[in-house]
Amino acid sequence: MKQLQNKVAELFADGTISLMIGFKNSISGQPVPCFIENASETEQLIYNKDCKNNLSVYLHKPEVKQAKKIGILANIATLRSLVQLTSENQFWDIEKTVLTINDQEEVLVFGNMEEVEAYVQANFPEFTEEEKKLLEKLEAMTREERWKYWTEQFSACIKCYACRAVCPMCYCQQCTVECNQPQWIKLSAQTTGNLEWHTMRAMHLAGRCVNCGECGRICPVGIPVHLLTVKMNQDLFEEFGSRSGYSLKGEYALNSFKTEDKEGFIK
Amino acid sequence: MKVGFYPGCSLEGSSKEYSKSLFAVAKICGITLREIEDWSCCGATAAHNLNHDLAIALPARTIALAEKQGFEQIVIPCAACYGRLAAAQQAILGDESILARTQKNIDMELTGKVQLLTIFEFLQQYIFPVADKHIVNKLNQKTACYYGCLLARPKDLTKLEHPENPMEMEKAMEKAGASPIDWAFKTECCGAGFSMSRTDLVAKLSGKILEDAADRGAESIVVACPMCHSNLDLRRPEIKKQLKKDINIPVLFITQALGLSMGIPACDLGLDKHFVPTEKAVSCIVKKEA
Amino acid sequence: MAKIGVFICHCGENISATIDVAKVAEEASKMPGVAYAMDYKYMCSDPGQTKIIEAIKEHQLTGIVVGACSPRMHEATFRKAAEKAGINPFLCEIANLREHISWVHPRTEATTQKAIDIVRTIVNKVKKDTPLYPIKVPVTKTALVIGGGIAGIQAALDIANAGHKVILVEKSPSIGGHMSQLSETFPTLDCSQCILTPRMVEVAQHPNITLHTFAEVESVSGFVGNFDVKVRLKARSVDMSKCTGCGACWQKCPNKKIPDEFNAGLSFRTAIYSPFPQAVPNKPVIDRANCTWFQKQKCGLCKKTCPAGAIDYDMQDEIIDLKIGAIVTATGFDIKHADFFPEYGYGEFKDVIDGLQFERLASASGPTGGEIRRPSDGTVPEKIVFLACSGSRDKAKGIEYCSKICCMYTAKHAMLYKHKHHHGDAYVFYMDIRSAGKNYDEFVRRAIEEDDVHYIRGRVSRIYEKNGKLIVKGVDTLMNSESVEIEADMVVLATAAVANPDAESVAQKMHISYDKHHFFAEAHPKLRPVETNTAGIMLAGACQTAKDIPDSVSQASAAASKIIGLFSTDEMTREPIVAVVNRCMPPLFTTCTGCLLCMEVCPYHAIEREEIKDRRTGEVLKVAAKVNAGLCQGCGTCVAFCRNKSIDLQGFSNQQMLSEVMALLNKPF
Amino acid sequence: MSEFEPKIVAFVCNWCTYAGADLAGTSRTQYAPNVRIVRFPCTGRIDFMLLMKAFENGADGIIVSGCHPNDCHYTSGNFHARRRWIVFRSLLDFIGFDTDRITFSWVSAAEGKKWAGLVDEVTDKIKAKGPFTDLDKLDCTKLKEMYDEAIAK
Repeated sequence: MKQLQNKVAELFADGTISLMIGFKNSISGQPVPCFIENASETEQLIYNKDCKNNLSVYLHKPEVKQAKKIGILANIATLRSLVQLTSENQFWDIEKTVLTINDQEEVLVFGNMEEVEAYVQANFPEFTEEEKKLLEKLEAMTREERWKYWTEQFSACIKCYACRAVCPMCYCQQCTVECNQPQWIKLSAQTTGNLEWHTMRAMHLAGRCVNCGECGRICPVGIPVHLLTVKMNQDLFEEFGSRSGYSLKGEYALNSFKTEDKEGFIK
Repeated sequence: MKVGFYPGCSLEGSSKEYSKSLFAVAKICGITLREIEDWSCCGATAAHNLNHDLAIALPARTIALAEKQGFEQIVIPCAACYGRLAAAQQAILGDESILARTQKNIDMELTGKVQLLTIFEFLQQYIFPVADKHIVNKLNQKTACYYGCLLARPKDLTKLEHPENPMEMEKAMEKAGASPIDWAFKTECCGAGFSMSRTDLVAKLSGKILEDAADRGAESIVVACPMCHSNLDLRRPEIKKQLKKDINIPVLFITQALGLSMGIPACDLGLDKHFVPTEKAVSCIVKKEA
Repeated sequence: MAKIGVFICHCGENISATIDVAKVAEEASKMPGVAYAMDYKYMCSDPGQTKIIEAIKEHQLTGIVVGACSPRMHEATFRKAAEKAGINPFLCEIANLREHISWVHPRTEATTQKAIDIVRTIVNKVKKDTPLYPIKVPVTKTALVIGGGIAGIQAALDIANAGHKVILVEKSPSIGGHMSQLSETFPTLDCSQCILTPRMVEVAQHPNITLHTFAEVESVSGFVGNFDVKVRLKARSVDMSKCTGCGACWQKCPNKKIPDEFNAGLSFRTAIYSPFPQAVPNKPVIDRANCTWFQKQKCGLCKKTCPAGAIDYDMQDEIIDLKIGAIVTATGFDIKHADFFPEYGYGEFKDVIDGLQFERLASASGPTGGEIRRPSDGTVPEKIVFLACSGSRDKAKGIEYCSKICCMYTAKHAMLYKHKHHHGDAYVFYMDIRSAGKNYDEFVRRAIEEDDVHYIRGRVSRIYEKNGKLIVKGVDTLMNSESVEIEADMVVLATAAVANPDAESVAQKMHISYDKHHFFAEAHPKLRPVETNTAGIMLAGACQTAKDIPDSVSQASAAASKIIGLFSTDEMTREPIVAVVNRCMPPLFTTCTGCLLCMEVCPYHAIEREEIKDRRTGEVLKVAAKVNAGLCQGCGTCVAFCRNKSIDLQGFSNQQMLSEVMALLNKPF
Repeated sequence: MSEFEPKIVAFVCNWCTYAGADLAGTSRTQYAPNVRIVRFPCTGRIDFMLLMKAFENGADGIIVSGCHPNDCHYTSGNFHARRRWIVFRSLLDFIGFDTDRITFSWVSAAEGKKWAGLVDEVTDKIKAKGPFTDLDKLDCTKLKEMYDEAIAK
């Protein structure tokens, strides 16, 4: 902990960063994201296993961008999203300094994105057990059962778009749901509209989602939204061997192709 | 480190010394080879001419067993056996319908993911890295490395860089302190399967091979295929008739040659099992100067 | 409010026989937005078109739907009519009632209903149509030809003779390419240089052609009609303006042991050299890698001897910028070399040579003055074995394709040898003889029948040396697969023709695609064989695939004529069916988020990175994608790809397509 | 009551399948009238959202068809489309959507017969499956009508 705080203090001192995005304890004791603007505040900084949030989402926010020189404390999922976002040409307008805390609890400060890439590739996370379990459970169902399961889930959706707000990959300034010429997605929170929304979102995140699970955690009505994109990623890896948040060049399955791509359904 | 071992018929019979020497060398280098239990014939060379499903099912069964017995790699010294197993593996990995059909035919679970090693790959991975500290002798002889057909071909199975001009054995022999000769017949056919049916043909083909080796002053011939060995070793009388001259160059298995360089007693390498006396080759050997 | 006119065609009986056209027209007239509907026997006929024009004028229609045959048939016709009547042609759409309905369905309610549905669909599309205007692109009427081989030369001359400026860039010191190395040419056996050199001279003297030898293309940007090309003029170390090409310098040069590329390594050249006597320009360059002065700062003999004082050791590479309208890529090919054939001892035995080396041996300008002698000892070979398909059509060697030229030049080689040494023996191992072409098979027959070259159908497994002879072990598959051994004095391998080593990087510079063998890819294998996928860049010669001289020359002329066509107008007009990245008010500027993932998707590299800057401060406010209308071909792949619909395709916009679909399902939109 | 006549929407590319359908016409190959063709420049242009919209608005079955691999008029549009379909289809299957109602196909400009056969086959398949109501069931129909009226204006 101290090590982290000192490191960040140094970064402020030598002017490497003018804003630090990290975690602090909330009153409830739960870690919450915090923004630190000078060395004096660094002792609030904490890091532990509960620091699950993907802080990279804040890097899209204009008010954050203003700081120009930004430090960010990143867990592995966040590192992945940083790699993915870089491959998507974001962050051209900010200088960021990336910190992480490895399994030996040492604080690492990356010199550049190449180092981040190398670290990510060396510590590339598997899909988590519970994700696997849920997926297996769903895949074990009959199609009709799955349809029932998801439509019930979606019927609960209130279209608050929290899943979008919390997702570092959903950075479009104008999302398709706001596009009304034509109106692609029904505005009212009714099941078909919700279904449209979630399938579209899954398609847009397939091969880009970094499995941080934020969307699933944030959902106020408890829809396991993240499963859709987790599943998509699994498929894409199996079908095309492409991984999201893995390479700075990007290995996005949907803007590339192989002439020998296999499918079993085209007549 | 446990590696699976598939002998096939030859290494059980006519070429026992091949497996004997292989095990001896592996032992020195601290590699445990475990024979796949209940393995069956690879189908060479008849099956694939008669029935494709059968030609895949036979090797597939062995592969399935290897998987079941928890091997990640199996070494297949016999060139013909390797060819069949590799071909079967390629077929089942290349086409799910074939995989499904084969599973049905052999009535066993099968993924086909086991890694198949040629004798060269095995030496490369397990023996060469540690060979130098075990090599105590210098073979000290001009040796002709003979590949024949199946060790080198077809390329997509054997994965050799130059199937028409392989150098794998030469590299090994240099390690063992022999001087491999550059000769013209290393990938020519020895007559292989015709050994019984058309001995005359074998005598002609193998004769040419021996002749060129002799002309270029080879003191031994090194092989890595049971078929080649039996033709070059066993068929000397017929060859003698054919060439009207006696060539008595001994024919060693690569593992025997390596074994000798590692100071393994000739008998433990089965060098006493050959028709052409191997003394000539053994006598050249000198201690390796430290 | 839209005022749409609907015109239903009977097409004689073709449509009206199965569709109740009157009902369709009547139903159409009730559709919201439709101001006028009628049916007529032949809409495409003059009176038919006149009716449309009159109706548009009379009812001030804002768009029209013609229910007739396939749009692939008469869309153009009706759009012209609409234009005549003064409405934008792209506000005219076709409902395909014939091919898709009347000809494939019986006369039933359902069929007529389908016709009504389709008309409604198209009506709804037209409602969302916007006027589009052909894209005008100015054309710079200067062509760039890359590569000075026969293909490049031909293309350059054709374009120049049509009165356009041409810039010819050749990477070696002289133009001429592989053809200049050849001895005689099949099927006529006339001397290669005799027919080539006049063309080379013509290029040098042509008022419309600017020749840059010893130069390479650095980069190509822009698009058809408007390419910006950077060319690197490599430092020759010889001042072209002063040099008279007298040759004093290379006679003096002490480094005489450099393998001569022009003679395929069979002889040596000096460090300062002109590649061959007929070189154009016939002025030397210094090969700095092999020059004592540049390696050790010693010598300087050439500078001392040059009477014109043309030698300039301090000369630097120079980059020139060119404005180019269209490009011919004619960078040629290469052949497989040494280590590729260990089993043939190529590279190991001096007397195993490749086809190009044989050309030099047989050429009067070659190292032996046209006498065929063994590189090893200079003796005349009594027996030569030629191996066709050395590497070609050999999957194990990674080259599945046929090199096309080998059958012919092997026959030629054998002939040339026989003509020079009547008593000598020539053998040819071949897989198949592929001699399709005018007078080609006759030529091969001549080799076999008149010059009795021994053709053996089969492959060679190995070549090895035995007491001074090359033993060629092969099989004769026509003689019940007897294996044959020939004691030869020389072996000539017709090694596979392959792409140039730098082909890939050239292709990437030009943004053109290439196949797995690095041969450049044509836009369409059958219908657009000389164009590439990048508009304005053409292919000529063996850079596309192995070709002989006549094929290269004809493709070169074809490429030239494409470009002359392009240059025939000051402005190209292109269909406005192109993708566009939307624009909106600041601070958003565009909904595009600049992820630029679409750049990968575009088959035409038409999508670029654009920086939206503050007009005053020049500060970059946003990075976004930009579609280059000059390059876009309108496939719309980027449109379906874009996550938040920031790119749209004119003529097939999201609005249009969705409204079509809704209308189809009777859901007004 | 009369037999159920499914509504089938076909999303096709202009260069291959649309031309193939034209060929079916010129060679008078008869097929089921249930299909309604929507013409796109290329399969690469076909947005998966349009498929969703079609289903929502009463399509019982969908055909998506374009040039065979390597024949794309735009060289690679269909390859990109293929990947998109692979992903989209597995997503639909994962949420339990009845993917049997979408038929993907390659139909070249020369395959008029194949086109006719495809349409008949799909029509029969969908007839057998019956009307597509999975989505209608989801929302309270009243709301749906209101919505439809709303956007009708």
